[in-house]
Formats: sequence, structure tokens, C-alpha cells
Amino acid sequence: MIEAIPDLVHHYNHWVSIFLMVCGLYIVVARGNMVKKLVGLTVFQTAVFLLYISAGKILGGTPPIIAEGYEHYANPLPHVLILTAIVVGVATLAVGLGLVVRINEAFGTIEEEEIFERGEQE
Amino acid sequence: MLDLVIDAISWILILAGSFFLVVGAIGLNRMPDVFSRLQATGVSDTAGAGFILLALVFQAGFTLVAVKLIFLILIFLFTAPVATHAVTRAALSVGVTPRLFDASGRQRRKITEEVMRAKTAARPEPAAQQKGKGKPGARKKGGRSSKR
Amino acid sequence: MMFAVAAIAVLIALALAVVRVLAGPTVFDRLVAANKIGNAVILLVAIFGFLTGRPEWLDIGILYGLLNIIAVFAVLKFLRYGDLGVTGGEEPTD
Amino acid sequence: MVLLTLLAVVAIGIVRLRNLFAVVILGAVYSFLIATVFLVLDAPDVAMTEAAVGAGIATVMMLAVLHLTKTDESRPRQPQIFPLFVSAVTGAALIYGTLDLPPFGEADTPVHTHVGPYYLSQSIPDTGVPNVVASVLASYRGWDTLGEVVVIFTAAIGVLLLLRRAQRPTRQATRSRRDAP
Repeated sequence: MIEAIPDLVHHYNHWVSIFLMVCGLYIVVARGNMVKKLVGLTVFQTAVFLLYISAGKILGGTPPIIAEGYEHYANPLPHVLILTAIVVGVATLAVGLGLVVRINEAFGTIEEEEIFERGEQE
Repeated sequence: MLDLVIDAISWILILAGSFFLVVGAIGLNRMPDVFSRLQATGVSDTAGAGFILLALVFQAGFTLVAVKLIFLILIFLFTAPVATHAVTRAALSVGVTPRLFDASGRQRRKITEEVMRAKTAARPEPAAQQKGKGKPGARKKGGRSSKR
Repeated sequence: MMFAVAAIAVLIALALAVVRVLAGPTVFDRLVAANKIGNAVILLVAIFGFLTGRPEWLDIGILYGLLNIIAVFAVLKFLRYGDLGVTGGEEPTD
Repeated sequence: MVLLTLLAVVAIGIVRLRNLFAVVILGAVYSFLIATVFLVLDAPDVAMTEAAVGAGIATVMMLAVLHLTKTDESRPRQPQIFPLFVSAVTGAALIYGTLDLPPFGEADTPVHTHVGPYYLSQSIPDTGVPNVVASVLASYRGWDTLGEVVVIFTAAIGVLLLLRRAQRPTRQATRSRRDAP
């Protein structure tokens, strides 16, 4: 128990991000509602963002905006990647929500199981 | 000397602001229904945020940061009451009734008044004090809802 | 020290509001608590800037304030004019 | 750390709740919290973008979709053992993987020793922009950002096409239904 404490301190960010990732995965796999699945995808995405950003942090550093009197800056590359990923993620979310609306028009429901039943009947 | 005075003022403001924030959060958890929760958190939240930001203004001095903080205070002062008011109206229009009414919309206060009267018959003075202590804000909101 | 006290108070308020968000029986409870979480986050941003000695990110706080009220109003507008608003009788005319 | 714990709690709430309104509100809260975590982890630009996108645009889009569809999630019919098992195994494997990661926040990890210092030292002489994230995004990786704009444009076209297609058949369907009797 005692020897797990440094692990906890050193990897807390990683573990929380993995926990969020598993939550998102569970929502996507287990829940049948399409909107809920998209929320799960968003949670999954943010977990990945958190993993990247916590890799870029230096303890005792400051944000990567150059100013006088600071020496350690956080790594700017993960930030750039994640900025791009966030914007691409919202584009994906928009397309997914459009698909949900279209599915609702076609089948009258957004639950996965009911859609499957509808497909088997026809 | 001036630094000491500024620090003291900031300490007082920050302690007051923290007190209001925590009390508002506790009220958010302890109050029975939406409207009293709104009253608990909306008022004290604005006060607490205003105090803490004011303390930060004192710490920042005459810089750009202070201007931004003043903008933040203004945003708080304008948006928090508007948001509270909007939540209240929406809750009333959707049909959430305050706790003073039972499910059919009849005033529950009559029942409590009967209880009070029974208590008053037994022990006059403290019950009368308790009756005067009823929440006026909640009663006003309830009156509006019954008119609707 | 002063900022640490304020940050701890804001964190306590944040945790209590999260409890209410998770427990709130109606949507409005969650909405009120979400609004309070937004306020607490703004305060935390402001205090954190002072705590680390670079208080230059207050623009983010202002942005959060505006987004907070936008989110609240989006949900409220949907609640009043969407499918749930019909059950509440007549709408106010303003 | 406290913020991260609150984040995990909110994620559990998102998993458990069935009212989609509450899920959307919790999504906005989650977005605010994770934006604050980004700010604490020294990424103010990412925090700003995440708050604007997650709490602003995503919430409004989700609400619009909920307006067009229904707002309650139905209960799953069979017990959900298998997804839980898959998630637990994945999580365990990933946590086993993190034990080999370098500790959080050290300066001499491979992430910080290759390309990052180059950008940090060359940004001012090359572009004159003090914000290194902005200079990398707009100057060093301008083509990348152009591709991002293309992605957004494609997504907008896709959504427009989907909604346009969605409107026309229903109108035809109502017309044919009206013509049928």
C-alpha cells in the first residue's frame, strides 16, 4: 500500500485520463442511444487530450508564451496538436449529430435496438 | 505601510468572499426545492465572487490585469441575476411548484398555519415568533405562481 | 497564502456544486448548480493566475463568463420553447 | 488533483444518467472542468478552445438535436456484462502500460528533449510572436491548419447535405400519403 503512493502521485493524471477513456468506451459500447454514444465519444476524445496535455507539462514551468524572467516553459507541441484535434473533433461531432437527425427522420427512433428490429422486419 | 493596508483589505475581502461562496454551496445542497436553492446560491455567489475579485483587484494594482478583473466583476454583476431570474421563470413556466404548495397547487401554508395555531394555543409566545420568521421571498414567488 | 485560502474555498464550493449537479432531481437544479460551477471555475482561473504569478489569462475567465450564460440560456430557451415547455400552460408574452 | 477527481465523478454521472438533458448539462460542466484542468496544466490556448467548443458549440448542437429527437434514453434490455468486461480489460491493460511512462512533470523526458526546445528558442527570431503555440500553429505548421480548415468545411458541407436530404423525402412522403386515398 505504501509503495503505491509514488505511483499514485506520478501517474494520477494518466490514470484519470484512462478512467475517462474507459468511461467513454463503456458508453459507446453499452448504450444504445445515439446521442449518448456521441457524448461518450466526446468523453473519449477529451481523455486523449488530457493524456497529451499532461505529457507536455513541466513542474515549475509556465505556459509557452515567451516573457522576461521565465526559463521553463511547457512543451508547445502537444498544445498545437490538441488544438487541431479539438477543432476536428467538433467537426466530427457536427457530422455525427447530423447523421442522428437523419436516422431519426428515417426510422423514427434513435435507439440502436429498435433500429435493428426495424431492419429485421423489413 | 501601504502594502500592509492593502494586504489587510485583501485578506478581509477574500475571507468574506470565501465565506459567502462556501455558505452558498452548502445552501445549494441543503435547501429543499429549486427556488430556495436558487435564492441560496444566486445571491451569495454574486457576493462571494465580487468580494474575491475585488481583493484580486487590490492585489493587482493599477495594471491591465485590474481592468480585466473589473470587467469580470461587471460580467458577474450583470449575468448572475439575469441567469437566476431566467431559471426561475423557466421553472415556473414548465410547472415546477415551490415547496409551499402541494402537488395539486393548493397552498400548503394553510396546513402549517393550522399547526401553528394549535401550537399557539399550547405555547403562545415562541410559536408566534416562529410564525413571523417565515421566508418572505419564498412566499412572494409562491403567490406569483398561484396567480398563474 | 491568501490566494491559497481563496482557492481552497472555491474548490470546496465547486465540489459541493458537483454533488448537486449529480443529485439534482429536476433539470433546473442541475442548471443552477452548473451555473455555480461555471462561476467557481471563473474564480478559480482568476485566483490560479495570481497563485502562479502570471495573472495574464483573465481573458479566459471573461470568455468562461460569457460562455456560462450562453449555455444557461441555450438550455433554458430549449426548455421553454422545446417540447417540454408545452406542458407548463401558456407562455409569457414578452 | 481535486479537479481531476471531480472530473472522474462527473464522468460517472454521465455514464449513469438516462435523461439526455441532464447528460447535456453534465457535458457542459465536464467541459468547463477539463478546460480548467488544461489551464492548470499550462495550456491556456487549449483551455480557451476547449471551453468555447465544448461548453458553447457542442452544448448548443446537442440541444438542437434533442429538440429534433426525443429526450429520454430507453433502458437496455439485456444486462450489460460484456461491455463492462471489455472496458475493464482495456482499462487494466492501459494502466499496466502507464507504469512504464515517465513520471508526470519531469523536464528530461523524451517529449521535452527533441523538437519542443527548438520551437521555444526559435519562435521569437523566426516569427516574432511571443505565443509559441500561435506561432507553431499559424507559421511552422500553416499547411496543417489549412487542412484543418478543409476538414471543417467538409463537415459543414456534409451536415448541410444530410439535413437537405432529410427534408426532401419527408415532404414527398407526406405528399404521397395525401395523394394515396
